[in-house]
Amino acid sequence: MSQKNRLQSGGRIDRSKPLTFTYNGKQFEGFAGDTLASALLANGVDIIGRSFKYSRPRGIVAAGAEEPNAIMQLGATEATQVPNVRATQQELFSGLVSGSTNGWPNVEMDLMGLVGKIGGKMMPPGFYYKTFMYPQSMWETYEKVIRQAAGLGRSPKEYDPDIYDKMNQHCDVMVVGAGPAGLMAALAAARGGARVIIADEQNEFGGSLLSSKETVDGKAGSAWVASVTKELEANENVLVLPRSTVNGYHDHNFLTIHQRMTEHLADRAPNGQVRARYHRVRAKWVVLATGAHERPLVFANNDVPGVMVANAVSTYINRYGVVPGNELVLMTTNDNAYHTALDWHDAGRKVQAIVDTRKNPTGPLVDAARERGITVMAGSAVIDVQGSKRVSGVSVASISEDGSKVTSSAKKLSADTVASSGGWSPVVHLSCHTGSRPVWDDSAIGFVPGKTVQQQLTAGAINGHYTTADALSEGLQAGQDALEKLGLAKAEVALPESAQVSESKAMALYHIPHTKPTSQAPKQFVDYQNDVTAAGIELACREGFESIEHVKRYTAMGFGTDQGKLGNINGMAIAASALKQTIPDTGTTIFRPNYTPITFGAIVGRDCKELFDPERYSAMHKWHLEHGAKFEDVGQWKRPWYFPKAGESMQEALNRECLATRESVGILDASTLGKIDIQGKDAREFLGRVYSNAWAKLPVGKCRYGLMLKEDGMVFDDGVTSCLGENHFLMTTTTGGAAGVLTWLELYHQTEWPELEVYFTSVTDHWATMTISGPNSRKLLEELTDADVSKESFGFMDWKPMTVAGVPARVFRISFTGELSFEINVQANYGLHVWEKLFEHGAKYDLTPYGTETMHILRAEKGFIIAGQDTDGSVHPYDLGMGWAVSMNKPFSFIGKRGMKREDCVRADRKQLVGLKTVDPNIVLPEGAQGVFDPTAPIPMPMVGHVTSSYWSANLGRSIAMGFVKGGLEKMGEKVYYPLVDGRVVEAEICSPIFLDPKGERQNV
Amino acid sequence: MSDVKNETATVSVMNQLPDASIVGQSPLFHADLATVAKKGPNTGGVSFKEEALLGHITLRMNADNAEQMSVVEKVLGVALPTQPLTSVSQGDVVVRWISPDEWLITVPGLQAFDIETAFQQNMSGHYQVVNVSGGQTLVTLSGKHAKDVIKKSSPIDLHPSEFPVGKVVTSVFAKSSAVIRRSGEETFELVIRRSFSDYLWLWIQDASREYGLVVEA
Amino acid sequence: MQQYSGFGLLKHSLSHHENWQRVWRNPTPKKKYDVIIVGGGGHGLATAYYLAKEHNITNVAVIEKGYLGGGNTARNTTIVRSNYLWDEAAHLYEHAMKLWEGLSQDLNYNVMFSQRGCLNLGHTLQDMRDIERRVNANRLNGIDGEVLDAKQVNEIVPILDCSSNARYPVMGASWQPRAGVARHDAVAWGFARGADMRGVDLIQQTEVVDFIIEDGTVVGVKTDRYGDIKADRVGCVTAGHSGVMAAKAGFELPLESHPLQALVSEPIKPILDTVVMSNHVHGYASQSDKGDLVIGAGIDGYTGYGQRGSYSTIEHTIQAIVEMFPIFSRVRMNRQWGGIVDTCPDACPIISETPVKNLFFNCGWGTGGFKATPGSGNVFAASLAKGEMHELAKPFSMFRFHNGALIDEHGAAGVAH
Amino acid sequence: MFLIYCPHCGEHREEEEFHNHGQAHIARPLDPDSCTDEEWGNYMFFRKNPKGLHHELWVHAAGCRKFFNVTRHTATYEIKEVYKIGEQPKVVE
Repeated sequence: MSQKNRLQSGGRIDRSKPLTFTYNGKQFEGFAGDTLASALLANGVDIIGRSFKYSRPRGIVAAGAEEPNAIMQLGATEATQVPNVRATQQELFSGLVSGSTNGWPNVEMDLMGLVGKIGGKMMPPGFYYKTFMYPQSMWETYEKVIRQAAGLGRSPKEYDPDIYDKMNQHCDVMVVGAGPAGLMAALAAARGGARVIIADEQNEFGGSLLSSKETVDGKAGSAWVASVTKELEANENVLVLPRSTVNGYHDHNFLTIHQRMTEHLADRAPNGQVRARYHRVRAKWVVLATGAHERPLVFANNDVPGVMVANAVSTYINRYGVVPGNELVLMTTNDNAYHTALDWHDAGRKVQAIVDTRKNPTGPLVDAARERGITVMAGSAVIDVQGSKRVSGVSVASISEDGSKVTSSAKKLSADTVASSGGWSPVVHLSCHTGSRPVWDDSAIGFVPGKTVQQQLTAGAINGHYTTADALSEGLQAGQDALEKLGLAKAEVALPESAQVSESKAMALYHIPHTKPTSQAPKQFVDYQNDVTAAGIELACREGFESIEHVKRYTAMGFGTDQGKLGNINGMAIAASALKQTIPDTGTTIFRPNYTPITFGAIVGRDCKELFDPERYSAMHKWHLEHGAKFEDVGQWKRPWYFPKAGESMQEALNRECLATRESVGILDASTLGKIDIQGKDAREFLGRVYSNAWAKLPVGKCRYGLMLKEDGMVFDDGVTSCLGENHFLMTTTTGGAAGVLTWLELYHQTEWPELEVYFTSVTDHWATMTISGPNSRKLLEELTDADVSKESFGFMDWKPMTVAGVPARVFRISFTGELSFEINVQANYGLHVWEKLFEHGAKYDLTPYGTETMHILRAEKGFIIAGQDTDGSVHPYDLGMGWAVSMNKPFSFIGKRGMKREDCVRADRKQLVGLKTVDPNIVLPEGAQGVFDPTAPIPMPMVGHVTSSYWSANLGRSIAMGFVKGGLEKMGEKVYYPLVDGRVVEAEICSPIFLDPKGERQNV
Repeated sequence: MSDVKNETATVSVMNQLPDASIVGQSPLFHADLATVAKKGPNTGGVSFKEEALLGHITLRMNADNAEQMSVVEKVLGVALPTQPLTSVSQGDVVVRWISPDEWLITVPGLQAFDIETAFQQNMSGHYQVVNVSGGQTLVTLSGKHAKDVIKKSSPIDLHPSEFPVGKVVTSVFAKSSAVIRRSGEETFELVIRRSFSDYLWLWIQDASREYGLVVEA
Repeated sequence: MQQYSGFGLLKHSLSHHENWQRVWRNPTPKKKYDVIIVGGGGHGLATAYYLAKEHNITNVAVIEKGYLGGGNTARNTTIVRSNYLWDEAAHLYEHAMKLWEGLSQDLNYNVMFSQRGCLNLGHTLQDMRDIERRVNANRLNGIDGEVLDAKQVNEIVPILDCSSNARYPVMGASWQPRAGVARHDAVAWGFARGADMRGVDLIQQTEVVDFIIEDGTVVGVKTDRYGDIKADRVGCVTAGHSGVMAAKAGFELPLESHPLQALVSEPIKPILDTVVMSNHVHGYASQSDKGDLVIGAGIDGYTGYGQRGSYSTIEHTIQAIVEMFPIFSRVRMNRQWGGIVDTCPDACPIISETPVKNLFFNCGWGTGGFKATPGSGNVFAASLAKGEMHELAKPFSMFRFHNGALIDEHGAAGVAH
Repeated sequence: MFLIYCPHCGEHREEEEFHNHGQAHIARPLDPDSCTDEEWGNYMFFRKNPKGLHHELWVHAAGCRKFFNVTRHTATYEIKEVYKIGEQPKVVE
């Protein structure tokens, strides 16, 4: 198909580089430099989608980020699908595959359109709140249909093959927007020696200068842009970012920029390249030079394809060499839009009329139109549009001076394109992101940035000053101001000259009247994407939705993917008029990030897949991998869970590991336990304050178990701390609690007790820790050390320095299994060496590696708790039956002491940790099962506590469990019942949690 | 054999190194960087090298204590940097400011115990010296794009005006942390924790891909 | 009284929708009310509605400094579930759930309550223990719940990455079939309409600047627009601003107000039919009827009234979503926003008498307020009507932070959103 | 996202390096055992939670690991001052 709307020359496209692309299954051709939108318009494609609610045909209305209709599905393969791409922002590339996102069976022949036509009358705003209620059970059926009709594009169903990237940036001046204002600001700041970042969402810098015929410094605007850009690029302190949308402006001058790296090349990034890069910018000063969006007017049937925003028409002509029609009617409230008619005329196509809503338009642009023989119809408006799939004509009528009423009968004009301009809306979005409220400016007829606490400057059209001359001078001023605030000298920069065309006053008009009242007139669209009409807004106001936020929420205005860039001000104006108040009284419009939507992938960067969260490994991890370990996630650590042999089930492996440990010797990699080196003359005193038990008299060479509590008395961590020297301790914490405990110690030291002389240093990663446990553990250790490790010289809860397998070690005789155990600590660089030596020598004892699960079983046989499994932040030591670990007589009121004595904490019927023996020894209670005393009680059944730990004990040949039972410590031998999900009720007897070796003889050998 | 302080010692210090016949395994040993280096490439925008098995010592003390400060200078041969975020170096010894009362000292691996011992023998009062050599490793990133890899990983400002040679910061690095020191215009040293080192190695490879990563052994 | 129905829509369409009545009046306040509710969010409006409907107390004003339902009601992620761990919380939220199931009909306003089920994923052994514990407790409390394994989870949500390749593989989930989502704005508007119809005065754009307290008893409020308004009882339901209001009444609360952020994707075709939450990777998502993926995560760590949080929280949330749903990598984030959540140390609310007589507070809902809306209003209304706390509200006294009877939903209850 | 001046490192750093620890200047009662339940509960749980100037405790968690105080406006999020533990704020309402 030929590009029937393409001009023979002009524009910034490269006619020597034709590109083939697909839209809705058909092939088309465009040129390098096109957007998907400009290429579609060049090919005369009118309908690019169907509207959300009424399924009306829609065409392209704008040329940039504000486009509400041209929302496309992109992607040649399943994995590279991207939903909801704005055609006006997607650069064309060869092989691009696109499709419209709504319309069934297709956008040209849409059956839902019929539904829209027939049912549309019954679908005012909020109609779904008023219906679909009966019968109650039917809502979810209605909902399925509603959901199916909504939703624009679709998610890919395969995984994204591309990678994304993030970069942290810092600068003195962040310039947002590289139009004339932004370029001047960046130029001044850069010449003044500041570190500058300048970003623009378009593929080329220049902003408005790229789509107009204006000159700067006597040369074409684009030539001036090129020279400034070149200077900026050459400056090593300037980061120049085209194709980069500043999409969020956050606290303390933090901004996010989404840089499209390869999205203009293909739908999959070329090999090795990233698809998009996210810049996280911290700027000392920010210059917002974000320009303005032209505001369309609201009139009847203003959504028929062929109705466009005036400036967009100029952009297509001047930038892309595309005239999107043959016969134009321009409706305007201001002089500026006359450019569009001139551009259209100069491109050799017919301007039927300029319909100016003002009584007496005058000035050079008006003269220029008349000189070309263009009819100017003053004091008039396009009150209706004819055509269904494309504009075929318009109705023009006179309107009253205030624009509120039609004052003549309508006259029909033939046209295939209607361009409208209601003035400009400054792009205040980023300023709003920071919590700053925009303020209404009557002379600008728009909202401009309001008071801010950020280090923020603004320049150009964002301030409501729309001419190029204003942009250049305000940009220069902003650049110089930034330098001054940074304490830098003013830069040598001359203000470029630009031809200032004088414009007469614009008319503040938003909603074009119709001969019928709004509620009866054909639909007048305010927000295209959500099918919000002027009548809808008036209805919302009538129903009592008087706050602008209510209006927006009730009608869904501004909730589309364009976030109301075109429609919000018009909607507010219509609401203001309905409520008979001013626009500023009606409220402001608050935009939130993102400025334009950003793919999740880009925000995620490389924090996904295997890099989503660190996997922490011990020094012996490689060995575990090589020996078939199954791993358990504990915090960020990968810990061996169990070591199955070929063909073994998990339970079989656990049985084997448990028996081997109790009968011979097993080994556990315990390196992940938190370890803190504590030194200072007040170390003991400090320990006494943060642990519930006493530390004053622990001799050098001894170890002690301690419980750590929060101020409320509840247990939050536990571990063994050893006295290495009179003023030197090594504290161990749970694996998951390591970082939290260190912070806890520092918190109390730094804020409460700075007078205590004590220092803490984490040595978790420094020591590799391996525990050999079982009756043969001593024999094994003896083979690898010269030290005397006999019972007599190395008793339970002692530690000793010695050499193990040639490596200096600290060995601790502590036990979490209840067996004779040695915990060997060596510098982690030698961990694997010692581990392997233990296996060399341990083979004859069938040294068995075991993981966390066997550790859990073995400790449960002994009734030892695991903080985090048998505790949940709501139990104190007495609840755990661990009053022995509390020393109430310490002189200092240790952390948790007072909390434990609160009224509710001393109740006799608190849930207490006990052992549980199922009456049927073969039943292993599920961990988490809830106990009751009366299993016949009706629902809701009074629960008395849950099972925290439960295992099959191969050593005991039966199941064992621990759990909480209300008042359980006083109920030994009584029964508790566990009604399970599968309907079974398991009966268990309350017992001591120590199932094996209650006297502790095995560990004391 | 390791040795322990006498009975009256208030802290326990031991030589943690075996004799030279036993080779230590640095946190990145499993990555087999020597083989990776041999396979190339030899040119690229970023070079990576692990300075394996250095001695790493944490020193905590009060910088206002002049007597202790002079002991430090005697032991290390260089005065402790008291300006925040600075480092000093003397031969193989580098001392990094970590916090107002904390420094990280790196020395050749075999010297750690001597330095620990020297501190214990010469310094009095309240301080802490901890050998942390097994818990961390030092890697260098160098080359034209070294700073870009760090910019992808850490929120620190690396512009020479903000981050001159010799500056040291402890900061977020990917989802872990690192002590970052600029040791040359285009060279950065990262001290990273052992348990995170495999993750960070994967991260650095991924973040360097577009520049070309050269592994040095 | 104007009833809503499909027939009504048809009838009104014939008159171009010109004759719809106002949904609520815009009254000038009286000098004195039986009860003043401070705060016109979902909970406050529900309180007024039930006061009128169930206790026949209609001389009631709701005073709202902004617009109705404009605070957290308008900013939450619309999830409704009742699978709380502890009896006290479970009973309260299940009370709310029962009211949700019939709310559209009760209000004659479609709040679009969609019982599409909620999965709370487990990724670690401890997660699975906690899930088992909670589901067992739920069932014995009469709340629906099941423990699913990874395969069953994948059958319900095929797009969820349930493979072992995930950094934190899905091991299973708890599943509450009756849980779901509702249309948040409609809930506020429906309660407002119902309250207004029964005579409650809804006073918008009016700020309560102080309480009038005489001899330790509240007797009314001072407003910025209408001066003093008297009342026999005052219920304060101001969510994130409860700490500020308590300070006016002269006491502190065990609360901190934090930013809680949420975000939506662009609308896409239906792809996610249930609510999926993960405490461990820290994100949750559902899909709205409009097609947006509605996404949230944890709160920001600092006190903040700015309705803005830190960007890193958003980044972590989206990482979690893509970790769970890798196919969403190319779906795009449209908009983010923040609310102000008043969080209690035990992640349970305060529905309580206060040190000031006749002044009652309903606050501290943290990240879990929306789902409780009808239940919260219902028990608070009963408490205000009788001047003593409803049975279900009693455990939620602010004084539990003195005697230690906390209801710690942090421990094992999964994410509290 | 905040940019916070660490009084120990002497420069501004990103919020990601810090953790907030709530209201500052909450001294632990010197004699907890003589506190009533009410006094102890107040110490543990009851907070000012102001909308406006707030003195709060932060720690430079990923940096120097020192705790310090920040005076911040909780609505605008402006940081008015930072000061070390043991010091008193200069910016007060």
